[in-house]
Amino acid sequence: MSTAPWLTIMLIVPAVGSLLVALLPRRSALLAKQLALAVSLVVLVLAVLATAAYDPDKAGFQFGQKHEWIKQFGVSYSVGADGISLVLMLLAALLVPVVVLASWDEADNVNRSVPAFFALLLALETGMIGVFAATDVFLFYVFFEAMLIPMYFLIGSYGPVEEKAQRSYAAVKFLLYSLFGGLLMLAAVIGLYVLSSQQFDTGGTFDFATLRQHLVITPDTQKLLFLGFFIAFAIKAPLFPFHTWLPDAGAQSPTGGAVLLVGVLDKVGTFGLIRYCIPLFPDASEYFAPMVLALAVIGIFYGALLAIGQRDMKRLVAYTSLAHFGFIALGTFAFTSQAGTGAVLYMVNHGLSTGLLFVVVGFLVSRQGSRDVGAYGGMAQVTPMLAGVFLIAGLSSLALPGTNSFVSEFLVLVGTFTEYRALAIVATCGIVLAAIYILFLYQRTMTGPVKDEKLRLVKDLSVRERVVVAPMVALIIGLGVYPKPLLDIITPAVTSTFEDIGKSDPAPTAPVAATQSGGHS
Amino acid sequence: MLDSYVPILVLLAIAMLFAVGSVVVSTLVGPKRFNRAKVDIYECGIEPEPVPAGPHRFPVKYYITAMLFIVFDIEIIFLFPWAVAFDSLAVFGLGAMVSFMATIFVAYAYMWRRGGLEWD
Amino acid sequence: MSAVSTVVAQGVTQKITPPSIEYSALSPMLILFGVALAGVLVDAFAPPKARRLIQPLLAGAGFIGAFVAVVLLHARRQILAAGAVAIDGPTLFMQGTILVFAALAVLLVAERSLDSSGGALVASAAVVPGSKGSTAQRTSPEVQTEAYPLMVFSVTGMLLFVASNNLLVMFVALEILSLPLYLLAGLARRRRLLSQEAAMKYFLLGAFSSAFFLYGVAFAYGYASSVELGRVADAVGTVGKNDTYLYLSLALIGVGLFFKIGAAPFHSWTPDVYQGSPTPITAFMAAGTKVAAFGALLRVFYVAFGGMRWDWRPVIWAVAILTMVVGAVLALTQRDIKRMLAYSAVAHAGFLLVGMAGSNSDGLRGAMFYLVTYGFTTMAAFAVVSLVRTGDGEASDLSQWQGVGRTSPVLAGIFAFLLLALAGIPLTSGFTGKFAVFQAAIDGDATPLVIVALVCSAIAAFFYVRVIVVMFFSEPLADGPVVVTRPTLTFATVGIGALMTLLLGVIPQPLLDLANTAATSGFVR
Amino acid sequence: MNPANYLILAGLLFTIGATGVLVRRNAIVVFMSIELMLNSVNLTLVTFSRIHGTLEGQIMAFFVMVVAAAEVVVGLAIILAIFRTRRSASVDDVNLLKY
Amino acid sequence: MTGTSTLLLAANVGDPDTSVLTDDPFWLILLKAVVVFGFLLVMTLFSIVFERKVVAKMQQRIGPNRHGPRGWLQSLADGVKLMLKEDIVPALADKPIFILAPIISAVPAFVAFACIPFGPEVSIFGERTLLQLADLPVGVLYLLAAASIGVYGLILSGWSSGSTYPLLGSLRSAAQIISYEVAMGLAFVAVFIYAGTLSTAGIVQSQHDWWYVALLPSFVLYVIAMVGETNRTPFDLPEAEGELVGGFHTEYSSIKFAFFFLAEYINMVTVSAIATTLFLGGWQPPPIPGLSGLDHGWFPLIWFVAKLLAFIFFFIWLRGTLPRLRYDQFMAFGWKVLIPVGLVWVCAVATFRAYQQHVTDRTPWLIGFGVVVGILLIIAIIDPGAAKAAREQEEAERERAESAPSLENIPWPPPSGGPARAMAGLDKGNTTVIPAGAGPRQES
Repeated sequence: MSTAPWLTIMLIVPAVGSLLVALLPRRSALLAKQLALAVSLVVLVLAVLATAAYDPDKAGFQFGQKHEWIKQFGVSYSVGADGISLVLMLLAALLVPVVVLASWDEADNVNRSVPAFFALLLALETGMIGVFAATDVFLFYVFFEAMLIPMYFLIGSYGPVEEKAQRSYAAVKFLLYSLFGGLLMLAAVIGLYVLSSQQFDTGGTFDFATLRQHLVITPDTQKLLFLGFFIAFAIKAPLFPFHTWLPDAGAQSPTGGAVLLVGVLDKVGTFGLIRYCIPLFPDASEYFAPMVLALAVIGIFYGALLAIGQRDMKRLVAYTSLAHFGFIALGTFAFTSQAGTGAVLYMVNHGLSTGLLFVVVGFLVSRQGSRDVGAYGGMAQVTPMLAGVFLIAGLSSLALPGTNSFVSEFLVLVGTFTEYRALAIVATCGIVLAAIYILFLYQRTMTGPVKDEKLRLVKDLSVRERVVVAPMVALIIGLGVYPKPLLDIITPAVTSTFEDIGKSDPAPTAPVAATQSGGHS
Repeated sequence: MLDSYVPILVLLAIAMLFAVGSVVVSTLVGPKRFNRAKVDIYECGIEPEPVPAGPHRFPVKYYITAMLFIVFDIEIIFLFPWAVAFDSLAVFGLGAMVSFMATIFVAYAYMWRRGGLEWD
Repeated sequence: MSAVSTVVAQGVTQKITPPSIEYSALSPMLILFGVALAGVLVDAFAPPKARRLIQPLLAGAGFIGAFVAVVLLHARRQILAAGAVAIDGPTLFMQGTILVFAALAVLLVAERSLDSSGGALVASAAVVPGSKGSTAQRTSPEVQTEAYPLMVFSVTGMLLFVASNNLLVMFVALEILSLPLYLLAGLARRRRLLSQEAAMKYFLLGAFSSAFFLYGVAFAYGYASSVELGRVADAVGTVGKNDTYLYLSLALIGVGLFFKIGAAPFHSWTPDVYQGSPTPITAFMAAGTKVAAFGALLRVFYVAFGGMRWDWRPVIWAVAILTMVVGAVLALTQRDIKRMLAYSAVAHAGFLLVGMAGSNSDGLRGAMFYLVTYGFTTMAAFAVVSLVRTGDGEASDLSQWQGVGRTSPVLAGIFAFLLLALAGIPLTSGFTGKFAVFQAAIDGDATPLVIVALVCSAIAAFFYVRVIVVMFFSEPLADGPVVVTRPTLTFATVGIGALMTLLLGVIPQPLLDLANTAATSGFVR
Repeated sequence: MNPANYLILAGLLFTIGATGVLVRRNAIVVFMSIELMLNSVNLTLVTFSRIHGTLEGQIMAFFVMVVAAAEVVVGLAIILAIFRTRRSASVDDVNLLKY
Repeated sequence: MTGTSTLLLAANVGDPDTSVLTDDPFWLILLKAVVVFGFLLVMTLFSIVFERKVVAKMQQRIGPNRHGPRGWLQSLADGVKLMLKEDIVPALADKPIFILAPIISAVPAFVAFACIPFGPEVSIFGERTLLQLADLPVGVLYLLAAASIGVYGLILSGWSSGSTYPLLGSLRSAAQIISYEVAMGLAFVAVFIYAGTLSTAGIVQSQHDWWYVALLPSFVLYVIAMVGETNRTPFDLPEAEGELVGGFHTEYSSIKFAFFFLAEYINMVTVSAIATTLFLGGWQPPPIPGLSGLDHGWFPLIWFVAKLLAFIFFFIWLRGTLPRLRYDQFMAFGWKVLIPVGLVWVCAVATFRAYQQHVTDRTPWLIGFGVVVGILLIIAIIDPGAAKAAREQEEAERERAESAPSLENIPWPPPSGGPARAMAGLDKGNTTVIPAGAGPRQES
């Protein structure tokens, strides 16, 4: 079972699906939707099967496949999964069917081609899986950039109809930021290649495993290359000074787009940090760690504060993500396996919680047509189910114990605490702010008297929408109570990553402790 | 080498002296009786007009002729040295020059057929 | 004086020995030359109707024939025709490239269903714009068949340009390739004034730059007492020569060649000429001339001035940076799509120079590969531009393109793809090409240059993306342009270009191998 | 007679030509300036030919003359076409193409 | 075609030894120059009277008979008279150029004669020298160059007059001279092939055994071209009185007018001298066995002058006999007959010469190629009827096209879609062909 080329299949299925959907005539909208849903479900099944086939105790990449692609540049089609990438692939595979369902009518609403919309979604899925699966730096870069294009069109073409200018502004901003970062990364990628071709007799290579194990880079070069990668990932994630595209893109995306954007796409940034930056450039990582940590903490507060001030719900959610990414970065650069594990888990959890938040906000907005917080009030009376889901998502977002985020946030903070006591304490204060923005949002929109008579006409969640939110709610609560399966997968990978660079935890039993503490809360 | 040009310069000097001298002498010895009609340009019995300025001053044919001349003059530039060195260039030179002339001839045929040589 | 008399004395005794010429190795050029002459004869003797049919076929057959000849020659590495011409890997590679682009350009020029009657070229260029005859010409079914022989002549010059091993031959080739282009630039059926203006600017600036080139050749002769590239190279570094001549020669030849590739600060003709020329010709120029000029540039700098690499590298750096920045930044301000593509061509020239700055065989390979990728993409892009039309000709203003993505999604999608390729997004040929040159540059210790190049790519991406925004994210205009859907030939070009853009992005290996084979053997000397 | 003097003369002519191209506005004058540049190159070539005692320079001058003539033909055709349209040969009047 | 080619063309086997010329003392150079100058002036004065007398005889009139013995000083008297006339410069003229033009047209006419060999080596006051002012290795090129400069005089005179007739006249003459110069150059090529040199003295020497008049087509070509070059009847179109009043010299008076005349007659003498040198063996006696002793000393001068006078008589004879051509006929003759014939003849001569010299090796194939190409070219050229028919057909087609494009005739909107659909531009997927910008849309 585990020898099956899971990853390749998982790449081919959505790619082919995307092509098929794209070729459908514009009339057959329903068929497109069904086909897209079917394809995304197949991918989900595949992802689950792959996860089942994954052996967490084996070191290195599994399901690996390697074929020569561009011999001249030492590029190969090389995929593989370790614990970190597997959970993220799983997240992507999970979110896509959710998004397909959630955006069932989205494209119709903006009077655009429906097949194209779903084709873009599936193309995006291909890119997302590819970027996590790639074990060739070049291939990673290719997916990293290729992923932008469908997202760009999703924002530009399927964003809010009436805000044409802002929409295309957001799309362009998104694309250019990412592209710019990507190009810097390209320089670093080429730099890696050139170094490898100078060091290896067999010529240059992009193979991640080879580079990681055999490439010797002087600290100064490391710093440069690290910056190349780091800026790309920091933009992608986004970390504090590079974040300005996110609120725009988040607000102007269609709901499905926003979910995938914040839920998965941005994870590529943090994933890249832990996958590429740290193992490839350990010295530079260490050198820059204080800076990154500082940025992370700033991000936590900055995101939270701005979120509090937002009146646009989607922007608000986007800003909360900024804060969350601060936590993830914090965990990643604390260099303890506990914090690292927490960060990776946080990536998944954030995908779920913020994804759900976006979905719910999207539902609300699609009903009322306004993203303004002030336009709502007392919705809990009108749409109790929606309000309930909203509350769960919000609580997960502020990492209330019992929800999934709590486990990861806790791990991150504990892990950080062992290394950087002060930072951990400061970051903890960020949680308070998180509580403020989420509860404010909930309070203003859901509780209190119904603000406008028109709001009374708003319908509660439909069956389709319930189907959308149900698995997410289940996962939020389920993972909050029992995160062990994921942690089992993540921890060995993170530990080995940090061990590779000579970072072992102060407390050797930390992974076990983390698992237990997660399990008990 | 340049000595062989000295006689030419001498002849040139003599000719120039003669020409310039004649013009000067003629202006000195000739009568000068002003009459407005004299300094007008020539017209056949009607009031002369200043030369009309504008793009249609010359028929375009003249330009075409000038361009054609340039083309053929260049051909001749190459023909002369070739002809002088003909014996040592032998058959290679013949082949090269025949192809060269054939090329020019193609252009020439085109020009003829397209009416480049017509004066209407 | 004494030197002269010895010459005379020698001349008296010396018998001229005819050089031996390997005609087979020159066959691509000879074939094209013959085809061009045949084309002229056809134009002279065939009736107009037959000309319309014969000329494109003849030109196309010529290009294909010459391409076959190039393929047959693939193993040749030699210097022939008394040192005038070098047949080697880079030569043949570039010749093949040029021929492919030329064949595609023939398709574009031969397209006759774009305008209501003829193709994109005016039937009679001499008619004064605005006059009655000129208005008539816009719709007359007459076509300009002289364009084909002119193109073939131009391509002949291009082939010779990349093959010339002698600066004088290079100069002659430069003129052979340029002169027909000057004329072709002025042949647009619509917007005659713009077209004529483009022709004049192209001509004046082109002649200006070739004068510089020539002056450089003269100094090379003064320095090395020969203009053969190999002998110039031999002379470089020997003592007792006047180095001033050498540096002057390098600078002046550089100016001439930089002009041809459209590198800043000698780029100013590019936007005007690209905009004013008939679009098929623009496509031809953008692809073909660039290859030819780069071929010559590489040959001169690698072979003749290879020994003074450390002297010209900084120059290449400076020019590359300036070119990229100028191209990218000025493109941002453009409202006209053809102009924008022109500035993008400038920027791409800068990227190519980045590859050259590595000054190694990787750079050669990268540049050659890049030229192929860029050529296909840009030709297809111009072809698409020629398809979107209003009643007044091409809708080249960006504002007219609003919502084209909605009304004709396939074409706009292809165009978007091409633009993304120009921007260098992965899975397009633009990316692999950029990768190839940047890799060479980093390998050749030009990392800062690559960083600048990347920043410029990012800036450049902005204006490509802007077009996509206009096409896809705006509502169609009520009186917007129409996308012509009948023209098979143009579609074929677009299709081939887009397909190659995709293929070279996904499986570049075969072409890279080819470029590698060509580049590793290097320039013969 | 120092041959270098001819080089200096040629350089001056070339500079005058180049300046003319850049400064003058009449297309024909610009064009003539370019021809001046080409001819100064001829002078340079012939001078070098004499300095080196080889014939190549003179042969090159032939080629240059031919090319210059071909340029004249093409250039005049283009300039004439514009001249007939606009009734002006000023480069400044030809300004539809910008930015 | 000027002096830059000196070195290249210097190296030739056929060049005569010119050392006797280059070591001439300056007094001898001056003497010879003055003699040449005087010779030309005298020839001019003589030719004018001679022409008038001969034409008069041909027309059965008396001709000039007042001044000097039997009227032979008539032209001198005319010259003096013109010198004393008022010198008028039109108000609209460009004065400096107007004055310069006649000088420019006359001086090169004198200078061209420097390269004409009058005779072989002689002794003048004990100094051995050639009867020739200068012998350049590129003599013929020098002749062509010097003769061509005269055109500037004509052009500038017409241009600077500020008047229509002179302008047209000067244009005509310029077009005429450059047109026939091509044929003239082609005619020389055959001579060079056989002589192997560009030096005039060398060419004369090479005609020791036989004159190049045997290259008959070239000779004929040259004779025709030289008449065209000198603007003489029947090719005197620049001065066509009926159309252009006086041609380029309409506005000229006094000595400046005389200079144009002077230039014309000196040119006549010069081209005749060239013809003599290149085709009639120059100072060589006719290749008749008995005359072979007369090719040294001062005798050859007689041969030379005799041949020259024969040409001058020929010019006058033409004037007395032939009417003037129409301009288009004249140009067509030059471009459509002389040039192709010249080219083909050059090919033929070259092929023949190559055949003569290299018949041993595998050259016949190439020679045959040359002949075939030549024949093909003749066929290609001699088909004026077809050309004309084709052009007329095209013309007709163009006219049809020009009459067509009114708004009504253009399928706009296209027949397939409705106007509204097409106008809206929403008619995607249709096969619209955009018509021209119908209506008064401004171009560009």
